This record gives sequence, structure tokens and C-alpha cells, in this order.
Amino acid sequence: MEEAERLVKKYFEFVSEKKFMGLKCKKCGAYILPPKSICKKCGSREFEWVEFSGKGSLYTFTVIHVAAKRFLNDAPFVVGVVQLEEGPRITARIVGVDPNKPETIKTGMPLKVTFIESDEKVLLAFEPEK
Amino acid sequence: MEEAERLVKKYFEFVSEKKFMGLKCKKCGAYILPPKSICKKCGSREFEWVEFSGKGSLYTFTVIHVAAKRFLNDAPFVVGVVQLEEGPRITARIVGVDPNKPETIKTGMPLKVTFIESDEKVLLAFEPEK
Amino acid sequence: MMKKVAVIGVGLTKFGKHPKVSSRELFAEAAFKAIEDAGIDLKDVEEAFVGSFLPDVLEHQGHIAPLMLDYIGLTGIPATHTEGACASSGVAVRMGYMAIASGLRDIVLVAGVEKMTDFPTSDVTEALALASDDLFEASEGLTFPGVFALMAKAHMDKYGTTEEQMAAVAVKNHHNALFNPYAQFHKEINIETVLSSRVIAWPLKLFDCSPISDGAAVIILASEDVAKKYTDTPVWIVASAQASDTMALCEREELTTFKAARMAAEQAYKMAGVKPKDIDIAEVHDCFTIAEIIAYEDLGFCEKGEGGKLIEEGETEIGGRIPVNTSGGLKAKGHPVGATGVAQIIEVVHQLRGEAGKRQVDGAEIGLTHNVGGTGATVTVHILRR
Amino acid sequence: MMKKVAVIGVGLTKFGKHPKVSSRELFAEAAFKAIEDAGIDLKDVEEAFVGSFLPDVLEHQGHIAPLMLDYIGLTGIPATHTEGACASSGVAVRMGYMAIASGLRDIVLVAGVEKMTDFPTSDVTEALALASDDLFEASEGLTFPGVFALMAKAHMDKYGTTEEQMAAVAVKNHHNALFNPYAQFHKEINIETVLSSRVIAWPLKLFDCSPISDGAAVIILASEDVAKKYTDTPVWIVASAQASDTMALCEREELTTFKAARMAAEQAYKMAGVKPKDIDIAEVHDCFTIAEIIAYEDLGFCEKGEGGKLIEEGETEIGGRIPVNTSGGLKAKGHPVGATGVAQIIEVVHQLRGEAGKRQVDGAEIGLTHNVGGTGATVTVHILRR
Ligand SMILES: [Zn+2]
Ligand SMILES: [Zn+2]
Repeated sequence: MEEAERLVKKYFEFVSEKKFMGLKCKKCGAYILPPKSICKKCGSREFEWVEFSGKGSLYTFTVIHVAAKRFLNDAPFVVGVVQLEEGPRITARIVGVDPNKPETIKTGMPLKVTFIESDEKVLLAFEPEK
Repeated sequence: MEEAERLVKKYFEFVSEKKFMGLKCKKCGAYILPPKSICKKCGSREFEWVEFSGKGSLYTFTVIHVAAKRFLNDAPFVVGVVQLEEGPRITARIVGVDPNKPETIKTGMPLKVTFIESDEKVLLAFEPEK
Repeated sequence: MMKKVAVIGVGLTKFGKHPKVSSRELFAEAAFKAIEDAGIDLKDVEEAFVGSFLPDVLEHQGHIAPLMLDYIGLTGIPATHTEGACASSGVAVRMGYMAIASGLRDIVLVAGVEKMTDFPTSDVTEALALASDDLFEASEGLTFPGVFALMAKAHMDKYGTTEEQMAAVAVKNHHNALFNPYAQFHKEINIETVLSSRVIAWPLKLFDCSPISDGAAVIILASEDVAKKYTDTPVWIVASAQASDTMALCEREELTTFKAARMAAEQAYKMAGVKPKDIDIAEVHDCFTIAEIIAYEDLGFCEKGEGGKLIEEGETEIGGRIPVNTSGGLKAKGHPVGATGVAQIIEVVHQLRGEAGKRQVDGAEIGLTHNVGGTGATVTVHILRR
Repeated sequence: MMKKVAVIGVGLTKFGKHPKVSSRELFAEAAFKAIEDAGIDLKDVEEAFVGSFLPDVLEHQGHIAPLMLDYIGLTGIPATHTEGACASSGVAVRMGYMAIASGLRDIVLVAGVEKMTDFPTSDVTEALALASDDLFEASEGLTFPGVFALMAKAHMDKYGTTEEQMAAVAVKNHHNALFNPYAQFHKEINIETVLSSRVIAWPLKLFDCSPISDGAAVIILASEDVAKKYTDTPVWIVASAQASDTMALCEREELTTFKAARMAAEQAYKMAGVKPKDIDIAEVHDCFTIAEIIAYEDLGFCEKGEGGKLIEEGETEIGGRIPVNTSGGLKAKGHPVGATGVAQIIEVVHQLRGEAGKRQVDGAEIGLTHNVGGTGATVTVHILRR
């Protein structure tokens, strides 16, 4: 049981290897991201790690102009909530778009996963599907 | 009334000028240190700033070997609670004693105020009365 | 079964910049005003709750509840620090309410305090991001204004809410603050001021955001018997509700509403036995202009999606159908985060007592406060009645 | 008038180092254990209180109460974070007690959690100093061990307490921890181990100090009617008391006792209708060895000044007159500061249920917990009865 809780660490290990993995409930089959210790749909606590397709669409977004200290050098940058094909949504950097022209960034636009390096870490990001 | 509350700032301005000042209750004459917004003896909130004699005795002490980050370079150093002639006690650095020989530092020993510089600030300190 | 709870005393510092004034001093100023206003003796206070968000991160001071109390000469009694991000003192009010409603205490002091202005803006931005999910959202660079910007964009997409409508919230609240001596800003602005201010987190601009502020707010709560001894004008807390939601925005079903606000409001209306249309005045959590528009909808002052129209039509101005943020709100009164929940109660008390001066809403009898913590993961709603 | 309050479920993580495991995960492990132990459904929980000291400073995460609850799939209910330095979760227990005793709630979850070991020691030392008066004591270089060292020296001067007597506390607690699977250390030590360890804040040495730890502790509280539905072995909380004192040591009348501990103990004994001699077991706050010796005196287990003799004569060992810290105490079980108050309750519950294995005190019927916040500015005392 103790090991079953260590999901967050595992998730970020995957991200650092540039793999986009999430949980799948063994009981009801629901996909879960960000990792949680319980399936909110059915209450099960049995999961398996599965690779997500990395496909989704832009649900909403913002352009950060005044950033926290550790990201000062990145600003301006786009952060969005991405609706994933598998069901969950995830918050991530949106790249390959122009942060200075937010009117050109369309919610609903198709996206695919990518990874970027910032603050000496690998961050989850999405870019427009060509 | 608003100004009457700004006692802490004033106290540290005095310290930065190497003056050892405290409050005296206008009603009951009690001396108050550290500054408080009320006289615990009589409930009055009318004070005047007075210069303390700076004389006292060592009430209890410790020698800090593992210091907080900002004082790493000072360790080992002595911090004591000083019983002031005027009545209150105050916590301060104790200098002019050997931190490596705590058995030679005696509670009850007479002390007088001094000031030292650490962490780019002036700190209140006491040293043995010769 | 629960006992009635009254507010019998209120005290506020001016909100704004108080350079190098420590939080304990801000607290003391507000506390002595509240105690004097209540007409009680310091020693009558039986228990205290202090709401504050980041005293440890910003001011380098933890364990602040007994520290604050000691600074006003009050030791011995239980003194508890509650933290719920920007709802830290809304939560404290609820704890104080519980202590009296249960019959355990007769007189309780509830405070909110925050010291924020002696630190660089990037430090404060970093610190405020502690109110969002550090692992999954702040770590991607999402800031606190960014959280509300995501919601603003979702609201614009779904309901056609405009940047001008959001700006109108700031204009109204700056106007109201002109008549509030405790407010941080006393400066009229117009729609153009907001639209032309620099972008913080698109589509939110500087004037869509509440400022960084110092301040403290204290109220004295009392049981019915005791309240009647001290005052002829008690203001009753007739509902105290709190609800929670996910921290991360990506996990919410919807991003155009705060589910915790809807839940807390529903409970509060039920507890008080009133409906949204019975509310005469409300102090809502306008940390960003979009938040006030969403609050109108979450509190039932208008239908979902109609918030933009409500401000546009002037319904929430003083003199309108339901005046909101007569104090100037977080936007113009200032937002020392931990102090806000109690400060909202104080504005409602001023209004219900008829002491609000030039911003008085005539005949106000029932008032509501709405305090949102962080990303909306905590919301408290209180209803007061004269 | 107040309703009876029972502990119907308990859950603990192992205390110690959990590299890179986040506090929400530690919380989840303890919470699911407690819920399972109680036999309730997750959805039966009506309100939650989470005690934690420095999640924002150390783990970069604020607003943790709803965050933790969300991680176990529990949103909607009020979730409140209480902070009282090292008594953060002792305070949470009292809030949970109040919510049920008042009749407001039937089932409440109370948690304590702290994540401390992924950070450099100097950062943690700096962080813990936030529990002392930053302006007047920490700013002079006084550390948290230093605070207790000042008291140790005063106690030695006044009562002749010796470094050997203090060391004996550590030896006893390390011995008890051998039989506690949740303890951080499973290693017998002797007086010489303590005396020869390096000085941290003279006269306190490394083995006089509790370690830096990660951990979480969760209990489920219930009203009498509900408790009887779920368990045949409820453990009743028959007293819940909290008191405060000055933050700065220089302002205390005496430095050989914690006034707040004496006040809280006096109230608790009165509330429970018992005397110190009626207590069968106690979990006391031995953050430093001197603190356990002072606790004996403050709780009335011996006369003032006799604490050193009490440990020397073996009276507080398992098998002695009043076994103290059968769990291993903060010293050897570990001290994830925010988790300690709830963890103490859990050890007493294990003992009163007769589930303490090789460390079981035969026939234990009444137990006490004593949780000291920071410099002693907050103290909570609880008395439990089977
Ligand atoms: Zn499932
Ligand atoms: Zn006086």
C-alpha cells in the first residue's frame, strides 16, 4: 500500500524522461491526470500507468507577462489548460504560438504534447498539431 | 493613535544608531522591553522612549553551534537572556566571553550593553562589565 | 440548538503601504479599535482566531496567533492561526462563529492580517503562487493572476463577456473607494484607464488586479446575552458557510464558475432562510475583475453568464438593485490577503449600522460577504442582519 | 451540554525520510488507513482540519487543506488548515473536537502532516526559527534548539538538573521506539551516546534533539451515536484544552516551566474530572530532552524541579509508575512537526485499545497528550479514556 501512494514522484520521473504518462483505473477504466490517490469516478485505488496519446485541444489559456521569480526569463509565455483525448485536462505551457498576439491563439485548436526545458527542469508543453 | 503603534520600527532605528532605548509607561512608570503596544502592568497605552542604562546580569544563555543560514559565519556564538537593571529582560548576543568554554560563562555575571554588526545589521549585544 | 452570534465591535487599519510597520503593529491598531468599539475590556476576550496567509514566507514569522495576541498584552487564552490562502480570515470568522454558536465561548476576537509591501513584486508574485497547485500548475509558470485569466478567457468564450465589462468592475470599485477613508486608492478611473494599462496575465491588465497591500481587520463576536449587555446595535451573523474544491484548475468540471462558492452560498442562504433577492448589499471577492462578475452569478444575483450585463447596466452600483463592494472591494480598498475576509464583514457591519457615510446604502438590512481562497479551493460565505 | 467525542479510526505513515514523496501523498496514506480503520466511507466525512507548520516555506505549497483532501478525492466539505508551529495538529484536534462537541458535525477528519527531509539542514534550521520571535530573538541568532537550551540552562541552575538526566530521556525513548514499527529510529543508545554527540546549542547535543522527519497522521472523530454504530472500542476524548503564552522567552516570568502547558493541563484535568495520578500513560512533547523533564513537572507527574529525578528513577519507563512516550516520543519516533499532535493521539489510542504490541502498558485506561508549539506560545493538552 505504501508504494501505491508514490504516484507524483513517478509522474515527474516520466516527464523528466519526456514521456507523457497517466493513470488508468483498473476497475472502471477511467483515465486520471494529474495523478490522484483515488479514482474519483468509482473510488478504486488500483491503477496502471499508461502512455497518453498526447493529443488534445486548447480549452483555455493565458499569456503570463509578469512571471514568478524562477520564470522571469521565460516571460511572456503562454500557459493553457489542455483537453486531452483520453478525458482529463492538464495545465501546461503552450509553445509554437505567438505570446504577443493572443488573438491568433484559438481555444479549441488541436494540440500535441512536447517537452521544454525551463528552470533547469523538463516541463510538459503542447504545440499546435500541424 | 496610528502613530502610537509604530514602536517596533522606532526601536530598531535606535538600535541601528547604537542607542539602547526602551519604553516607560506614563501611567505606572513600568519599563517595557521588547516594545509592546500596551503596559502589561496597568493596561495603559501611553509611553515615552527612555534610554536604558545598559546594565544588567546574565539570566541564562546558550552557545549556538548549528546556526540558521544567515548566521552560519558567526557560529559558535553565545545568545543570552539578560536581566536589565530597569526590570525587563532582553535576549541578545553575549560577546567578550569564550563560546568554546561555556563552563567559564556564569549566569548572574554583570553585563553592559554593546552593539555588534552581523548579517549586515547592527545587533544588540552585551559584554562582561569590567 | 446553535446559539445566536453577534458582531459587537469592529476595527480596521487603513489598507495600503505601511513601510516597515510589522504585522503585529497593524494587528494591534485594528484590535484596540475593535475592543474600544465593542466597549469590552481586553480581559473579556476568551479565545482568538487569526487569519493570515504568508507571514512566514513574506515577513519571516510563523506561529503568529499567540505572537499577535501577546503584542496587545493578551496571553493565556487559546489563539489559533487559520490559513486558507486569500480566505484565511473568512475561515477564521467561521471558527469564531462556531466557538460561540456552540455555547463554548461568549466573547471571541477574530482577526485578519497581512504584511506584503516591503518585498519585491517578483517575490510577492512567487509567494502568491503558493496558493495554486505547486506541482502541477505553478511549476508550469502559472501565476495567481494567470489562474483568473484562464477563467476570464473561458468566461469570454462561453458567454461573450468583454474586457470592457471587466473594466467596469474596476471603475465602479474605484469610485466607491473615494468615500472609504480606509481604502488604499482614492482615485477615480475610467474604462480606458483599465484597457490601456499594461498586461499582467492576458486578458487581465494591471487595473483588473487588486493591489499588493498591508492591513489588519479585527472583529469582536459575542453570544446573544453578552451582546445585549454591550450594544443596542448588534449585527447578527445569521449564516456561516465554507466549502472546498480542487486546487488545480485543470481538474474542475467548469472554469466559468466557482463550485465551492455555489455550495457555500447555497448553504448560507438555507441557514439564514433568505434568498439572493433579499440581499441588500454584498462584499464579494474581486481579487481580479472577472472574479466579481463570476461572484454575481455564483451568488445568484443574476443568471449564469449574465454577470457582464449586470455590471454594464449599473445594477451593482450604490443606488442600483444590489450594490456590490461599496467599500471599494479588494480592487480599490486594497487586498492584504489574510485581512480581507474580516474586512468584508466590517464593511457590511458599517452599512447595517448606517455608519457608512457617503457610501451608505439606505435601509440596508441584510448583507453578504463572499471570500475566495486562492484558486477557489476554499470559499466562505457569511450573511449578516441588523 | 457539549456532546461526547470519540476517536473511531487512526492512520499513520512511518515517520522518517521519504525522499521526494510529497506531503499530499503522505497524507493520503495515513488518511486511507484511518478511514479503513474507522470502517466509514470517504463520503461520510463532513469536515476536515489539517495541521501543518511550514508547507509553504519548505515544500513551496500553501492552502494545503483543500489540496490534501482533493488528493484523496474528497472535495466540497470545509477543509481548514491550522498552524500553531509544532502544535499545529494539536490545535487541529481541538477544532475537530469542537465541531463535534458542538453538535454541528458527526464525523470529522483531523490530520497532521509535514514534509521536511528533502531540504538542507541550514534551510530547515532557518525555517524552524520562524517559530520564535523573529524580530527580537531569531534576529539575534537564537535558533529553535537554542530556545530549549536557554531553558535547560535555567533548569540546571535552579534545580540542579544534569546533562545525564536529560540524556536518560533520549535513552528511554530510543528504547521504546524499538517496539514501534512507525518509528524513525530502531536503535538502542546509552547515556554516553548522548553526552558524546556533537553540540547543537549548548548544553544540548545532537542526541538531545528530535530529528528532522517526514510523516503524516490522521484520526477520524465521531459523535457518540455515530461512534457506536462503527466500533465497539471507541476511545473518548474527555478533555481538549489549549492555552497561549508570550512568544519571546525574555518576556516569560520563568524559564523553567511552560505556563501555557500548566494552564492547558489544569483546564484539561478539570474538564475530564481526573487528577495527574489517574493518568496511566502520556505522550509528551520531547522535541528536546529537557522538554520532557519540564513536561513531567508541568503536567503534575512530579513536583517542580523533580523532573530529573523522575526519569533517573525509571518512573516514566514502560513498567514504571507513569510511562511516558511509549511510542518513542518525538526523539525516536520522529518529529514531522505538523504531524506530531495527531500522532500523539494515535499512540494513546493504540495503548487504550490494547494494540500497542511489545510496548503495551497493561490495563491502560486513561491517557494524556501534551503538544508544545514553538517556544511554548501554544500548548494543547488532550485526555483520552477507553
Ligand atoms: Zn475508476
Ligand atoms: Zn503601566
